[in-house]
Amino acid sequence: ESNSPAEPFSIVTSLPPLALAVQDLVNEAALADKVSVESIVPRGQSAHHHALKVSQLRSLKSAGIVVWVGPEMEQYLAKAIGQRRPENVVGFAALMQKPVVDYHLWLSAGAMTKLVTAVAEKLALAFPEANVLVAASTYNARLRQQTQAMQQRFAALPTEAGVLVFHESLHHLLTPLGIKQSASLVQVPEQQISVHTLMQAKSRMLPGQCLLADVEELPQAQPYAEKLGAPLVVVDLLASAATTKSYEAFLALLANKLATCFQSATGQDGSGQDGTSQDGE
Amino acid sequence: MITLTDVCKSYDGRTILDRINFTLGEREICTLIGPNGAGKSTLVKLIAGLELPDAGTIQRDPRLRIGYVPQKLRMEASMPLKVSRFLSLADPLKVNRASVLEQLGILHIGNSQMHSLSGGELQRVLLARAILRKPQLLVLDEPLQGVDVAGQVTLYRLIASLRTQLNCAVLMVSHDLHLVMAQTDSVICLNQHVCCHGKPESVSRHPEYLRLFGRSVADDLAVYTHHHDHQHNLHGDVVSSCGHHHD
Amino acid sequence: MITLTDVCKSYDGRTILDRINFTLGEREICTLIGPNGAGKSTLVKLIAGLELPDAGTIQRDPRLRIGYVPQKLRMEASMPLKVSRFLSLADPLKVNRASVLEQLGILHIGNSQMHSLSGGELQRVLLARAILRKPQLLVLDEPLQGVDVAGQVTLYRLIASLRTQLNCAVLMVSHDLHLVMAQTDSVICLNQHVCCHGKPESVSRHPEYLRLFGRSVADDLAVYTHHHDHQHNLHGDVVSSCGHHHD
Amino acid sequence: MIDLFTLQIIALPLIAGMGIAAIAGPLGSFVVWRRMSYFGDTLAHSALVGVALGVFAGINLTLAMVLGGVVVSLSLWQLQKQRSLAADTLLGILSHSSLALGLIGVSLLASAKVNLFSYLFGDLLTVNASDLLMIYLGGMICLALLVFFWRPLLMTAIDEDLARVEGIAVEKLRLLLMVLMAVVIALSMKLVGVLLITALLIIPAATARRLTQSPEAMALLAASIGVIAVVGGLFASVVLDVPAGPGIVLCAAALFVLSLLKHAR
Amino acid sequence: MIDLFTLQIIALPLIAGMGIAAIAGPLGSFVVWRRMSYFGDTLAHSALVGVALGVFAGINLTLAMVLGGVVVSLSLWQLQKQRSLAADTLLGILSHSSLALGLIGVSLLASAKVNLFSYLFGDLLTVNASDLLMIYLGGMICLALLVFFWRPLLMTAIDEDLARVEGIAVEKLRLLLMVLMAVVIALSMKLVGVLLITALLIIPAATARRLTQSPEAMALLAASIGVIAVVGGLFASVVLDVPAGPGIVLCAAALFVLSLLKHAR
Ligand SMILES: Nc1ncnc2c1ncn2[C@@H]1O[C@H](COP(=O)(O)OP(=O)(O)OP(=O)(O)O)[C@@H](O)[C@H]1O
Ligand SMILES: Nc1ncnc2c1ncn2[C@@H]1O[C@H](COP(=O)(O)OP(=O)(O)OP(=O)(O)O)[C@@H](O)[C@H]1O
Ligand SMILES: [Mg+2]
Ligand SMILES: [Mg+2]
Ligand SMILES: [Zn+2]
Repeated sequence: ESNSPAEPFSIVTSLPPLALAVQDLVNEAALADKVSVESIVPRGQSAHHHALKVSQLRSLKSAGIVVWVGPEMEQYLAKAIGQRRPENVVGFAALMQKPVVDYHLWLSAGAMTKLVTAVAEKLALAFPEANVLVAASTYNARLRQQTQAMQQRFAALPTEAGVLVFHESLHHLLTPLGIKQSASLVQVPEQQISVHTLMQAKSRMLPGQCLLADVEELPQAQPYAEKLGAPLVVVDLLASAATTKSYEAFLALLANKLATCFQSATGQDGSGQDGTSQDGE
Repeated sequence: MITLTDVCKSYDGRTILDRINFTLGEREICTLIGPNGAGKSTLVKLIAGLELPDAGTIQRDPRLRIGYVPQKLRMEASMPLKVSRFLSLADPLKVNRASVLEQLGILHIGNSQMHSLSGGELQRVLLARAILRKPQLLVLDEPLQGVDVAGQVTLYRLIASLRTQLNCAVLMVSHDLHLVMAQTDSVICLNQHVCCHGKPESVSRHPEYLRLFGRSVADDLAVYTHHHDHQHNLHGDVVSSCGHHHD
Repeated sequence: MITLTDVCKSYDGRTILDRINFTLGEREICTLIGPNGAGKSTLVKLIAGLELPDAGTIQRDPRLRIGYVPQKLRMEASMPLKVSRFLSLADPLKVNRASVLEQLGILHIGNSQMHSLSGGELQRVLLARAILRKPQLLVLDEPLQGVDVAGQVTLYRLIASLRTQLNCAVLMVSHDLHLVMAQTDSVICLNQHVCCHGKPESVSRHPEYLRLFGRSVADDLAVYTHHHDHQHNLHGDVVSSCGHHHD
Repeated sequence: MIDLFTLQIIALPLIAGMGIAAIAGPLGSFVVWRRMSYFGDTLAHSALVGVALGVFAGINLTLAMVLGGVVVSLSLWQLQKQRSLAADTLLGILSHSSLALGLIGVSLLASAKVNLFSYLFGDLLTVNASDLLMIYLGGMICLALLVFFWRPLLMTAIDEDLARVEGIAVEKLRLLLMVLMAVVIALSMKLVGVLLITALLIIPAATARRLTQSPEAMALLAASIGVIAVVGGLFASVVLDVPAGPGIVLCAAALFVLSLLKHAR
Repeated sequence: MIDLFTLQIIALPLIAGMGIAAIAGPLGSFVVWRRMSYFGDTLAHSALVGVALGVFAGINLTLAMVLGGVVVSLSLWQLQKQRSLAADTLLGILSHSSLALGLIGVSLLASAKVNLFSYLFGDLLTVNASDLLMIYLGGMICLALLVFFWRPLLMTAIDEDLARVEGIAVEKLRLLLMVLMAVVIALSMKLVGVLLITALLIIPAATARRLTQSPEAMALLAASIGVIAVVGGLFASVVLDVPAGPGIVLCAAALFVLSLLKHAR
């Protein structure tokens, strides 16, 4: 890892949402002109079939800090990262105290604070003059605040029915908000659905309950939504939209999408409320 | 019926056929003879339309119905196919098929699978198929190779009789000079170019013919009588002994 | 050298070979004749070890070096292979190859690709290959099919001379009775079972032989003289005319 | 175990699967005879290239996929005119090259929010009534063409040279067959998935080969075996909780293994 | 554009790729001659089944993958003894059945959250020194065996019957060839990906077929073409910033297209 002082310090993350959070931290610490942040998987591309390019390997090798989720999620990075000194690698899954079941950790603001702290500690070593740690705690406080606001918002919504998810990946988003997941259709991306599973989902779902799916899974999920008669709500789990500029905005967007699920549900229940409330972004 | 004018064909720069000219008349039986590698099969493929000549023209009615027996055919085993079904692709009428099968002595293998036939049986089936199409021209490339002796005699007679039965012309490649010579109208002796062409009796006395096929053959066959004024030489560069060069 | 005892073979429940018994001695030239579908190729495959008999035993030295020419061989085009390379797989010595090629009259096609050979050329190459292996036993299934007349005469003589050259036995299938009869020690007339077996002269006078091959063949060939006391019948159910039943 | 509700969920897939199996039987026989087992695979990969190009050029994706398939089929058609390489080698070259092109397309299309692969996979369970119409309509047309051209197609499959001398337009028929296969595969791919359609082409036909004596019997038996596999696989998917597509494929494979026993007697 | 640092990055992949291409050339020639283009594909799918079983039974995954490959190779070996079905059909059946089994494995193991497919994909760019050792050591052994048994293997590929009469142990050699192919594919698959290894087997050999006159020349030229494709593809992947594996495959495909021009003269 040649890190000549002439070259700008770079942080490379595996996925766009991680890059957003790290960028937030860098901005907060006022290091934006000294530190660049990029993601290996570009926005809008599938994380499932990724093959490394030379340019990506290059930036991975020359990065000051590498942030990834872990080999369970990103097998294709395991070898390249294994060749680095472990001090400047941050593994998201490794930061968790409890054993990880759902590796889509970036959907949890709480987990993300841990990652931000870990990155900040490494960044502080490289830039002792900047107040990185303070910036991290300010940023984390903001994240906690946002989580609380979200929790309050969803507490007011009729979320008892829960949701149906296509791919078992929303645990970290739904649990803190107290939303139940009544069933999931697939647990790993390549899995295919049996009639049995489909019947179980159908029998467990309530009328009007919506099906959550990632943008990437839209073509597969759409026909199932039709089959089950569930409204399909598409969430952007990997921050593929270029308009999402920060991790906070990413979370807000997810929350808004999720909220439409329950608003339309109440609308269909005919409980009198107009569905045309804030549908904002 | 078919006219070839200055037809040339070469593979990979090697000339196989050199300025071939001949005409096949209606109801004519013509036999192509010549040593191995002379280009007989190539010529037959050109006439059947399977290959295109490099130069020269082949005049032929495009609607001419041809019955063709290739020199090599290997049936793949991936398709189950009975002899009777194979023949029914040429003629759906069962009675016709039965009579031709009878004539060819293969009535008993109608239910055999094509890919399990013996060499001679396959050859007979291919001939049956060519006949069943009621062709205007039969193109036969060594039709009786692997056919047993009794069959050879009978089948060459059958082929000769097809002219009147089907009203068709026959172009045949054969090495069985002793059997063919009696049944054919004209013989073309081919060796890259047309060595000699004419009635069987005249060809069999032609010095080119004798040079190509040699004294010993004539002796062994004991079919024709003629004079030998030179040594026979084994196939090899017979071409130059034809007295002219090819390029 | 090879002894067959009560060898039987059937395909799909149909008997092809029925209790075959015979012995091939050292340096013996034995010719298998018989109508199409008689089971000659099947018998040859059994002897060459390509198929296993359903019943009976085939005694043979497992180290016996066999030179084999199959009845059908189609070279696939997916492998580029020159004749000379193909033959060098049998004998790496160039001088040996050249002399055999010379003997077989195919010296000029050493650089041709195997899959582009003409029928007769391929047959000669296969024979060359079988000879080059310096076999103790040559197993030839219609080795000269498609070979031109001059070649037939010379090559049958060559095969006969191999016995002294290579000190080997020869088992050959052939329909060219007129050429073969002169060069063979014994003839086996096969038609599902061994019809008759013996010296060529005795076989050619055997009533079974005459029944199988018929008067017209004998007439046409004009090679042997014998008495005809019955009508010839075209191949078909010749078996029953043999006077005994098979099951 | 199987109640009305289940029936409702599996009725459409069952009908769709049976339709596809029925047309895949005869077509699959040609696939086996002509050694084109991997045509489906190749077509799927060519669709990938089509999608990549479609996204790039901003044209309709279905159109682009069809275009990709057409280009690959025509290339194969041209390449098959030479005889030094076997069909499977040519298919292998085309299939791997188009997969590579597709993957490069994916990596270059960073801004477009597409998972190209998702366009390739359908699932039998999600077919709806309009899909059913498409399958049966398309299938009928293909089947009608197949029956109409059966004799010349068969002759061409037996021996191209013989067919050509008999005045059969061999090249055109080869193209027709390829188009029919491409249409059926393309139709089915998006509805039931690549795996299922290619397997339904090959496995029932191979099973039928070992049990029949004539090409027509093979085609018909292949269709029946395919239908049986669809029914069996779907029921397995209800009872054993296995995915429908793979269930059907395994059911067909089991029938194939059974057919092996027949010859081993 | 290509500086020292980049060179450093692609040095190991370059050496590894060249090693794999060199052994894939001769082996790939046999693949083309014996019409086994899809052996790689089949092996990849069988590895999937192996992984599923391995996870299920709790045995070492690499071992389980090898086991899967062995089972499929042996099945093919047995199935090839009958002659009514061509090699590509048999490979198609085995490949699709094992893919189906693998997919069912995925769904049964879904709760364990293992992504079986990730076990199939390697990346040329991430090979390290110990991988290199394995490739070259394994490659050397395979190459040595291939050279040692070259004559009988060649005879067997030309005509099995002729070879058998000449006392060559055809069945054993067929097995040997299959094992060699399986070992090379399995070794390479985990390191450089299925796509790359199967393409390196087929495409250079097919290209060489059109340019050579003898089997040995074909094998050697195929190896050279493979090496050229690796070098070209890797440099293209640096310059054009595309993934390395697909880049190499496309480079090989381009060479194949060039070879077509030669015969079209
Ligand atoms: N596709 C081809 N490519 C190259 N050479 C070829 C090709 N086809 C035939 N030849 C060569 O052309 C010559 C003539 O072949 P052809 O098959 O016409 O001979 P033939 O007269 O039929 O011989 P035979 O009596 O042995 O059947 C042969 O020397 C053969 O090697
Ligand atoms: N694999 C097989 N399956 C079924 N029947 C077969 C098989 N091989 C040969 N036969 C049948 O066995 C009989 C004998 O075949 P074989 O090839 O031994 O005949 P042959 O004596 O060599 O005839 P020919 O002179 O025509 O070469 C034929 O009727 C043939 O149809
Ligand atoms: Mg010929
Ligand atoms: Mg025979
Ligand atoms: Zn008798």
